[in-house]
Amino acid sequence: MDNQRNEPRIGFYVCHCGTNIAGMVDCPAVAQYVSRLPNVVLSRDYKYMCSDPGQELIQQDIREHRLNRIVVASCSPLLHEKTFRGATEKGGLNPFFFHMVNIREHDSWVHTDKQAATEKAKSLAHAAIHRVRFHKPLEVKQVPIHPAVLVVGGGIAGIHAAMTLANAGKKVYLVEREPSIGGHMAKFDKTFPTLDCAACILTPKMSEVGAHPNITLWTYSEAMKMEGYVGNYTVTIRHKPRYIIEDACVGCLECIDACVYKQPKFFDEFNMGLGKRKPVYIPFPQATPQVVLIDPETCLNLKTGKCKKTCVEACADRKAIDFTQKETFSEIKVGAIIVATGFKSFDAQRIPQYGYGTYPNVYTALEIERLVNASGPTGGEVVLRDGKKPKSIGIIHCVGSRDHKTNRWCSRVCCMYSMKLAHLLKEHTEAEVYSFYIDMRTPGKGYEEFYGKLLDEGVQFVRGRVGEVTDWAFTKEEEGKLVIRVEDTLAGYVRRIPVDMVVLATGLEPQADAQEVRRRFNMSCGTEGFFLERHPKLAPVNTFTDGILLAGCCQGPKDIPDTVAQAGAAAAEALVLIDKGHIEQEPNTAFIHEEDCSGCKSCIPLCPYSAILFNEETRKAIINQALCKGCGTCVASCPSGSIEQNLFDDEEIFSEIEGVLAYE
Amino acid sequence: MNEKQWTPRIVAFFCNWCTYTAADLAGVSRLKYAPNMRVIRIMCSGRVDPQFILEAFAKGADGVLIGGCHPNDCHYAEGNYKMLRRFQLLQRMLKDMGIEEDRLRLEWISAAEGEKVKTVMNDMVAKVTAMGPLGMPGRFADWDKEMEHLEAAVATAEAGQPAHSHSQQEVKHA
Amino acid sequence: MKYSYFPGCSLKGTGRSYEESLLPVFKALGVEMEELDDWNCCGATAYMAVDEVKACVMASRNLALAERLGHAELLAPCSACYLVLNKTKHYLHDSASVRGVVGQALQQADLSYSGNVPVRHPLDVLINEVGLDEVKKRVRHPLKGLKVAPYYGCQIVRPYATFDDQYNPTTLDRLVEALGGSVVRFPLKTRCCGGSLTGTLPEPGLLCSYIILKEALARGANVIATLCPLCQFNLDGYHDKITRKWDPVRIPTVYFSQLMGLAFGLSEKEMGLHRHFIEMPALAASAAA
Amino acid sequence: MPKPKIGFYWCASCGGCEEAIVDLAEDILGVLDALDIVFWPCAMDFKRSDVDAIPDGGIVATFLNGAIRTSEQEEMAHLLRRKSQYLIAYGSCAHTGGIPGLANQFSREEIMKWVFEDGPSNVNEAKVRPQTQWTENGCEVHLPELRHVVRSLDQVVPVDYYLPGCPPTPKLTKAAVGALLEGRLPAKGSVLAPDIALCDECPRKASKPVNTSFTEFKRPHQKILDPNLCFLAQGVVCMGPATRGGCEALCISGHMPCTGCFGGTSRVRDQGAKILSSLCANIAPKEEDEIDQVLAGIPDPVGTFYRYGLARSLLRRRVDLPAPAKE
Repeated sequence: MDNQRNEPRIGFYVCHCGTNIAGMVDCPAVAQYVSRLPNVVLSRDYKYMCSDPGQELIQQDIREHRLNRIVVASCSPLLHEKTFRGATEKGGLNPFFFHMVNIREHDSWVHTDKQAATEKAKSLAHAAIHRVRFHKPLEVKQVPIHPAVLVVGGGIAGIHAAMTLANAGKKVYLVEREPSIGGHMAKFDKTFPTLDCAACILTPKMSEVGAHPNITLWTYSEAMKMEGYVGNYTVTIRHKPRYIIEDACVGCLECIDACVYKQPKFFDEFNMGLGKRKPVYIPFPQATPQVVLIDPETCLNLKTGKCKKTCVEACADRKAIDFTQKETFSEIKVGAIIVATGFKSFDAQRIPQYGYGTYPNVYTALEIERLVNASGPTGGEVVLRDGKKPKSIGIIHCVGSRDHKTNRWCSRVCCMYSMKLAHLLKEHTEAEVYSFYIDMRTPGKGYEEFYGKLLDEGVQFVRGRVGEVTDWAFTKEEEGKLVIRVEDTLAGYVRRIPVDMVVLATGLEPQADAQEVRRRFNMSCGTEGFFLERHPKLAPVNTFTDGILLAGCCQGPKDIPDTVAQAGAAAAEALVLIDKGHIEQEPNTAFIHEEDCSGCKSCIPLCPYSAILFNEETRKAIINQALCKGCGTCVASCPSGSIEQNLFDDEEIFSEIEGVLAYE
Repeated sequence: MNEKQWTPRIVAFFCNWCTYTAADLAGVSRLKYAPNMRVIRIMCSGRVDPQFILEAFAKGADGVLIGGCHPNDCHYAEGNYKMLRRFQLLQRMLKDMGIEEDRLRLEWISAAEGEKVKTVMNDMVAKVTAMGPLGMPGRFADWDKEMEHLEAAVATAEAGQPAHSHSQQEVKHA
Repeated sequence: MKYSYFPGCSLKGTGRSYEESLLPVFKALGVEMEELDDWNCCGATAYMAVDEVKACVMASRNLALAERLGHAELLAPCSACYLVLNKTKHYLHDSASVRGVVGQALQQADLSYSGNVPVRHPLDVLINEVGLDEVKKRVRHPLKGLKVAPYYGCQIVRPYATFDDQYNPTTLDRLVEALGGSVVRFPLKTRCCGGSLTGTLPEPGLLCSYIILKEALARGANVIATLCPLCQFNLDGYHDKITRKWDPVRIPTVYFSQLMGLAFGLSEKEMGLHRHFIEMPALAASAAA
Repeated sequence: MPKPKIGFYWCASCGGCEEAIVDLAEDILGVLDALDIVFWPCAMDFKRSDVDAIPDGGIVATFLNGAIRTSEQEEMAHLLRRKSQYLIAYGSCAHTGGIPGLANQFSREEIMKWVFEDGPSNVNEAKVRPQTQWTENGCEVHLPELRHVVRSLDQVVPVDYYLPGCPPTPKLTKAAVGALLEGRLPAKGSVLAPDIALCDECPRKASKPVNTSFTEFKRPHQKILDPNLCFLAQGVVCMGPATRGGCEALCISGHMPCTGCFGGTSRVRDQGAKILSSLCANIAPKEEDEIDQVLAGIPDPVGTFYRYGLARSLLRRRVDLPAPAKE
């Protein structure tokens, strides 16, 4: 180890990354340039530094050339810093005697002029050579992990993730903001392409969740606040009052029968308003937990205090109804959090020319799911709002998808669910069904075959984006109908197709409060507003915050099989964290030299983690290393320069500045 | 630089979580932008010490760009606000020191905004190119030229004198 | 507020009543309009179809005149002029070669155009600069009981939707409501009026007009409000032919500016309403009511 | 045995540093017992020729105060450097440029024009300007040239030690002389004052709250100030946190905030940038407009944060001023 304290002996490696870097940066020239810089003992270019032989080379050079500092110019440190620190360590050095230069993502991939790109690589390397001289040996801190996981969102993604973790013996908190878990899937009638009954495959899982000893299920609750860091998150959960004591309610539903409102008359959220409910209700028959709730907006007693409270009478000695309930809060400690908050269906009113909200017989796909469902508002009978059976139905694809005016992305599931609905509608009504599509996208197991089946069933597929849905009739046949105007791009002319019912295959959007949730859990959103995964291919369920994982449509539109697969992957990632038992913390913390500190306290309020304290005895500030996350704000703000930060110290950054500017 | 056509040198300080990642994304997306920017990675825009900015100018930067997370999105809660406040006074102070406001720029770029990295880089390079070089090291040298004549005279005078050294002689104590 | 004003051929010919109504109404609202001196054809849709670059040159001359006149923005009330002038601006911005040709041509006439004069529609100015509150303040005779089918035509929202939604524009709807009229739901508000087809291929052209007139009546309107001289001409001028071919669909088509004038208390004559073929008895009656 | 020789000299300064030496009062007698003053134009009748006559290195230590502003001062700096074993930058001006360094915000022409033409107290209708060279009756007269740039002493010649302050306190001066005599000098280049910020010794230290959350900045004359409460806690800019201690908080004791004359600590490259960083980070608002409103309380950031240190700061001088050859 003595070697490390001596005069810096730097080994420099520039990676070709095949042609990824070498195609735009003259790697040998960079190596040659660096070889002339002070303290550089050895400078090489190599095809693939991250490969085993590449890492081997570093280790061998450390031994043979007594190197004590390593610089690798290759890809982003976010990708391979760990790899090369490992190689440095294996070579017998402290891993933090390594520094990485990003000449791929920040250079070769973004520039077109080879000379300029090479110059840039040289100056970035120069900066690293400068800075690495100041590096110090550091210790990685290990922090124990809370072995519990919070799953936010009780749709199929959250349910599957929670079950997987619970079955592995881990403590799981499943938090759902609606009164029941089940999410969108609970509203679906059948699932494509197998036409399994959605309830049949989902509800057993829901009950299992409700009964699992390792799962604490909190419905009608929301995760409000997250503090801490990977392995040690503290989350505040808000429990909305349902005016029912959950443990006392046995789900007999007698209170619903007994309600002073004899008929259901309020907007039924679960059935998209196609049905009605009472103020005391259960969202749907298979709801989990099997517990009713009371809606304070419509309950006479909660609104006016004047009600016979027949529900209380019906509940009798079970005493499950409690009109005095207030919202409550719980605080839990977890090691990891799986965010599975799902999606929002596109608001079809944003495309006025399709007439949703204007023409009563224009429906969204989700409404049709309820309409064809045997336990839906019409008992599975497909009728128009005036009670008539539709004789012709048009299904319009890509509503709020693949559209520069609304959402540019493909929602991935609409082609398939549109065909599923086409099949179900035909089955229920024997109507003529038209399906208007831009491209038919069926990339999944058994999907294309399903398309073939629908073609055989006689569904009329019209290729073209629908221009408008209107009620002005051009011919006698059109009168009283909705007319779909579309350019049939296969037939090559504009068609007017009169139908009784229009179904809009609305796309999938981020939840309305996705931005809030993103902030709450310290995540990023992509431009379209879905939560951003750390790497689209290699870390699809991780986020940029360690220990925060993604599952399901909150990360982007996907179908049920993909959602379940991703939820399983997120659970596995959480298991990796928890079973390891501890996490390693980057030692980039800040610390104060006591003899330098004047005790001016300027730094103390700046720390977001309250890691800086004023020691009344010494009258100086001190930083609690366990709490410091290494942002460096206090370092930049210390007026007397008395705070240092590991890995990002003033001298290191000053030398980097000088280095990047020291080019010809 | 020599006979080469002048192109601006811009030092950028990008926070690890948002803007640096966005620049990585720009790379992964193979967006193309001007090669004048040299990015220094820090953990948070709150780490950007105004000294770094002044040092960059003094060492030859024609522009300095700071990239942080959007307001309310800081990985460390509010580091970006700390930077914003420093930036606002610093820009005014730099103006008083004769440095155009556009030479110092603060941008909020989230991890998803690879495209914005490109736009900001190109825009800043264009603006700084239009402003021309700041060239502080050259200016320092130009300013100090007024001392050359005298320094030369002193050197000549000293050449005729017995050699001495400023710092090596011991104090002779009484 | 002072604008340069490009009337274009229609407002001096078939669409005289548009100018006759627009000028006093804008004056009443304190919007000054100074007509370009020696303006020429906007380059119009037909010319565009034959030779885009030459059409651009013609439009550019008007833009250059506006720039020379010096007011910040140019008003173009005719939808065709509005479209062509804006299209030219886009072409000049996007294409160096068009810029080159236009620049040379303008130079020959000792003119130049830097691209800095926004071209705006009076409806845009009414809604976004004057504001409906100001309009409301000047209403003396609210258009009570008047059922208006707001008809925008195609050119104002296509291909550039500059100040309103492309598929469901609402500025005219809001203006009519501010004047005290009621708006009927009119899904054909941006459908083709028949355009210049009426002159060349009368049958499909007239059919387009017929559909709009028929639907306006079917939806209970007693007047169609428009903002395009060609639309007004097509919907007002061919009732005899339409009646002969299909059935009578008598409903007047007037400019939004005329409705404003009436609401402001100006006379039908002042608003040039006597120039239209279909009179507005319903309007007079309902406005008085 | 001859006593060690010392010298004092002044360049661009106000004379306060000379006063500071006189302020040693009776202690100066002790100095005189131990040392032989060979050059002190302010107090004793020495001429330059006397210095020329001293062999190189013949003076043990010269305490030079004032910034370097003219060709004459530059020349004297070189001369005294050559004659002295230790050259000590005495006071803020020699150390970091001091108040004269603020002139680096203006061009030489602007200064000349103001001083000789536009200044309200001028009577100079002919707009006469001093010339560096003049011939009268066949005699050539020379005046030193005003440089374009104000410099700290070490920007002109190597400096061994710095005594900070405007002016340095008698206590620090005595300590320095003592150290010199006893050979207890620290590493070359050191500043002979504590390397810890002023708050450490500030009598109002305990009154500073943890959270200052500035919502406004006031200058001392704009507000009635609590004589026992930390200035920053009252929204008054105090350079104390960014300024080396050792002055025993004289200004604070006189109920004025620190203006930074001792310069930054050894760990800081730019004192002004550092105090700016610290003050701004602690501003309360988050919206740009509101931040600007708070910052409006600091109308002259250069004059406030670099009152004594502009010449030695990272930027040194207003960058768009003409270079000497080009004016």
